[in-house]
Amino acid sequence: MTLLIASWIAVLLFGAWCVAVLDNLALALIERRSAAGALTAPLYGAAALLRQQQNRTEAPDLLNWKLAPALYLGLAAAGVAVVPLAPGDILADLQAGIVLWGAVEALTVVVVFLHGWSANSMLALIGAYRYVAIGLPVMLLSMFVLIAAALPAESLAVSAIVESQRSLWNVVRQPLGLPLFLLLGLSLSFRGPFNYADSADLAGGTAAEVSGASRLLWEFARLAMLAAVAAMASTVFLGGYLGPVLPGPLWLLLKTAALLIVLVAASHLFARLSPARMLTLLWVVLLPLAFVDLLWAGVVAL
Amino acid sequence: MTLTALLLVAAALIGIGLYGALSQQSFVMLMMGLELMLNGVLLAAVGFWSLAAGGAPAGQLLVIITMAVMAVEMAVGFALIAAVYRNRQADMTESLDTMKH
Amino acid sequence: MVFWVFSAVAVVAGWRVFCTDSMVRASFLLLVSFIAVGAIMLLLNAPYLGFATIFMMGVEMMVMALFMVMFMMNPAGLNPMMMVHQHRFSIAAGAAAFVGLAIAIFTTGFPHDPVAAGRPVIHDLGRELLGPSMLIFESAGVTLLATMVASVILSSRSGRFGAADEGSVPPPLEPGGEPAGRRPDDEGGGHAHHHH
Amino acid sequence: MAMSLLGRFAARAPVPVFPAVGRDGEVRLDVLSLAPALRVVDSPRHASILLVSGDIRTADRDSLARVHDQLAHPRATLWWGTQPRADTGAALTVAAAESPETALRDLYRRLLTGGHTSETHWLADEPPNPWRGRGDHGQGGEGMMGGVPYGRMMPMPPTPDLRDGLALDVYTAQFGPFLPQLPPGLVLEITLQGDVIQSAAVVRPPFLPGRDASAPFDRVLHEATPVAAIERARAAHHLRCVARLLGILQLAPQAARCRRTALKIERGGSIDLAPLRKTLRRAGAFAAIPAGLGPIDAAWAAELGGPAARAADQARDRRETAPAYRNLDFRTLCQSGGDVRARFTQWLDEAEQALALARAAGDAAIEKGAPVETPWGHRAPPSVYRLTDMLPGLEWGEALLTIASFDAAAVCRMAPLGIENP
Repeated sequence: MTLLIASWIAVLLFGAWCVAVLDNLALALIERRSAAGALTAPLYGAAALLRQQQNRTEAPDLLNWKLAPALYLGLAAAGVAVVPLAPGDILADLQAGIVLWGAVEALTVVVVFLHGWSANSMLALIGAYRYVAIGLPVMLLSMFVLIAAALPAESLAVSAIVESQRSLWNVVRQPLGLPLFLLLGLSLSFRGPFNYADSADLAGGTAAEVSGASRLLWEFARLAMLAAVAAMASTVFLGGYLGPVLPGPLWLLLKTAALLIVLVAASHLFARLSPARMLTLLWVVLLPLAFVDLLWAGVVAL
Repeated sequence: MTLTALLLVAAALIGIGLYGALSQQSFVMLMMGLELMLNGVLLAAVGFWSLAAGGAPAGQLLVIITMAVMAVEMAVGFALIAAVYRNRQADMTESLDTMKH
Repeated sequence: MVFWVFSAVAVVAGWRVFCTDSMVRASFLLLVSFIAVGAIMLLLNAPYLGFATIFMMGVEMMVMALFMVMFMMNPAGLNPMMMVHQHRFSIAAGAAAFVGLAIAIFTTGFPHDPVAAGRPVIHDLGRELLGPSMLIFESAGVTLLATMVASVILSSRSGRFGAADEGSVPPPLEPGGEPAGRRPDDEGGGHAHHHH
Repeated sequence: MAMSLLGRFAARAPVPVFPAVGRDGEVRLDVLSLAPALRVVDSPRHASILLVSGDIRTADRDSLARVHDQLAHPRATLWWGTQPRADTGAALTVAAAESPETALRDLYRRLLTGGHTSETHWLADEPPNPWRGRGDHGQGGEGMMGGVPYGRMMPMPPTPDLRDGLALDVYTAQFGPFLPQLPPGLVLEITLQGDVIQSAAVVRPPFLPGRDASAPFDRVLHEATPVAAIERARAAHHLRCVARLLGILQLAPQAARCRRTALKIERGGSIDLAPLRKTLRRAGAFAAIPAGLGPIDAAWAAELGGPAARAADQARDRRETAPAYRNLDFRTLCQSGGDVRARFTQWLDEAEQALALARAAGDAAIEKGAPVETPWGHRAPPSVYRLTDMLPGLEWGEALLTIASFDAAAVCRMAPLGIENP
């Protein structure tokens, strides 16, 4: 149990560091400059934020403002807790693990909204509203995808979903599932084409008014959330710890890393649509695709 | 945790919810009162199912149906609020003092 | 002990919903109440229902907060918000409901038959939903569909008998006073206004 | 001990700099932003050092002080090529011609390790507008509908219907002059409904193209200038404009690449723009700009001139008749749309063409005093077409895209200080 908790914390810290390093590498690659110092940059950046004082805006909702980053990190941690590292090695072996993920997604929308709303600042508030508009339909489609993944396992437990992939991975069984779930990953940590909360046109959006340790916690939670999504996606669609020769946790690590590379690349390679057009795309194209995925999974399961 | 204690908590939620639903002037706040009452109902139903009915599956079904009712209440409620707001530019119950506009 | 903590959170948060000045805080306090009830459900061996409550109410309260801010006139909580009518009657009704229910609870003998540990409750629920109670479950589904259609029709601007905001009159500043605010009828005139 | 260790660690991070761009300060900041030891941030809250680049107008001094006071401690200010504020005591300055990179690094290190004390507030720490009236928070209201908080009655103020008849509460605020997403110097008072712009008015106009950007073109006034130098300057200017637009589309690394390319072009490097274009097309930069956003018609285009006019199918270019271009097979490039996407494409097309011309020109030169096509349109007089007329009804991001799709001269002419919405 102690080992599990230790590995759980390690996954969050190490996962966030990995994402930060991958980000630096991707930026250097796209900008065509040298990527020197990419490994240590996240640590120095964190130290710089820790040395910065926290600030206050005029009449913020201080409780919610300070609480939101911690809650966001807590949600990422809850998401990681249901991922099995090896057969039987799972921090929270819940019968309804997949539904817990649904709750994590729903509460993420709430927490990000609170973060932007409570700063009592114009651009942060716009970011909060935008994120709700985009975050809710994305969450909806991810629910369909997750239910589809639970169908062949005939269980809502994550460990059962992994075991159901012994013969065939879900990514083959339900080819639409993984890409749709990865979109959720971009949306949950609002990156790149799905960055509607902390976007560049809003000068940082919900985080525009935050400095110091609060900002460090917020950015760390964003990175950890992406790592959590990648771990969950590799568990639900790529068979998690399943694999020959190598030990289970190593397989999980490799698959998660591969997905993280895809996610980080996608978050720097694509432009962001205006919110209205993204909403149309979500409701008109992607949500029906999620339906098709669910229908497909149902037919296959029969 | 006894069933009695659980039902008392549920009754408290229902009482507060009833107060809210009766006293609030704003439609949205009024709906919050209704939601809080249904919250109490959910808690009581799960309590009965878990502690007095031996986990009979129909008890869980009741909870699911309650949740569906909550969803319906929310959707229809907000649609009505949008309609009233278009007509009165306010979401106050008092603004609906005539049958026609 | 854990149960009492969650119960206290549920009740206190539910009460604070009607005391706060801010719309957003009100709806998220209600969410806190729901999350506490969801957590109690988890304690009661109902994992699916517990998480489903948390996740459904997360979405619902988020939508509610947005609607509050959209439609209320004082969304940020700067003005003290005590917008109530028949206040004493409501308090009495709420208290009476609680007392009545409490009396009923204390005077009724409930059977003691807890869920057996290790019972596959989620499996049970699935079997029940798509087995004996299929008709009920399906009618709930059809009701939800009908709700979706109805709410779209209700909330859309164009209706069978003309635009929904035809003849719309904004509310007055004081009871019985002149209507204040935007009138859809005389549109266009409002363009020159700037608020500093 | 732990604190100093943390400080030393922190000092190795890229220096977080918030730029306050004044007159003539934009291009050199673009170049500086490429330094790996710096990170130019979008919000003063994220910065430790305020870099004042270029001359600050008298009217902007208060805004500058307000931005300064938003920086979190420890903080410092560096004045780059400008006169520091009179009351700041021993201000740190760097000449315009020098790069402040080492100065910034050094200042940041001293700031973190205690060698430089954090600056205090420039303004009194009080709300910019005094709270009026009564109430717990001094907001002036009581009850649901009572009072006139912030001078406005409680029901929805009269607002034109922009979308679906559900008017939202409006919010009015001033944006600029240091908001990185707007052209430097421009201050707009914008009234928003959610993220939709209800109305906009110019409070302070933006700056004309700065000295750095126009120097190669002004050179023709004094001496014969090689065509290659002119065309390189044009390509660099256009790429910087493209970079600004890409930033709003959430494509920061691609924007940085554009800036890097622009710098290489200015330094005489031979660069093929085709790979950059391909990267942008694959990133969906063209598709992400809504079709038909920010359209201008023929008369409007004719008045603006320059690439904005050519993007609206007005084939006017001084280079067509210029003797220096006669042997270079110059052909005026045009787009048909006249919208943001067309102007974006036009910049890229013209940058590519300019590089081709620079390669083909050899040592051809434009003679002294000959008319030269600048990379922007006419610089004067104020246009009857107003930027503020384009913005109402646009979503915030779309509005920023629209503004960023015009060159500095065009924005300047369309956003004069004057009576808005007569």
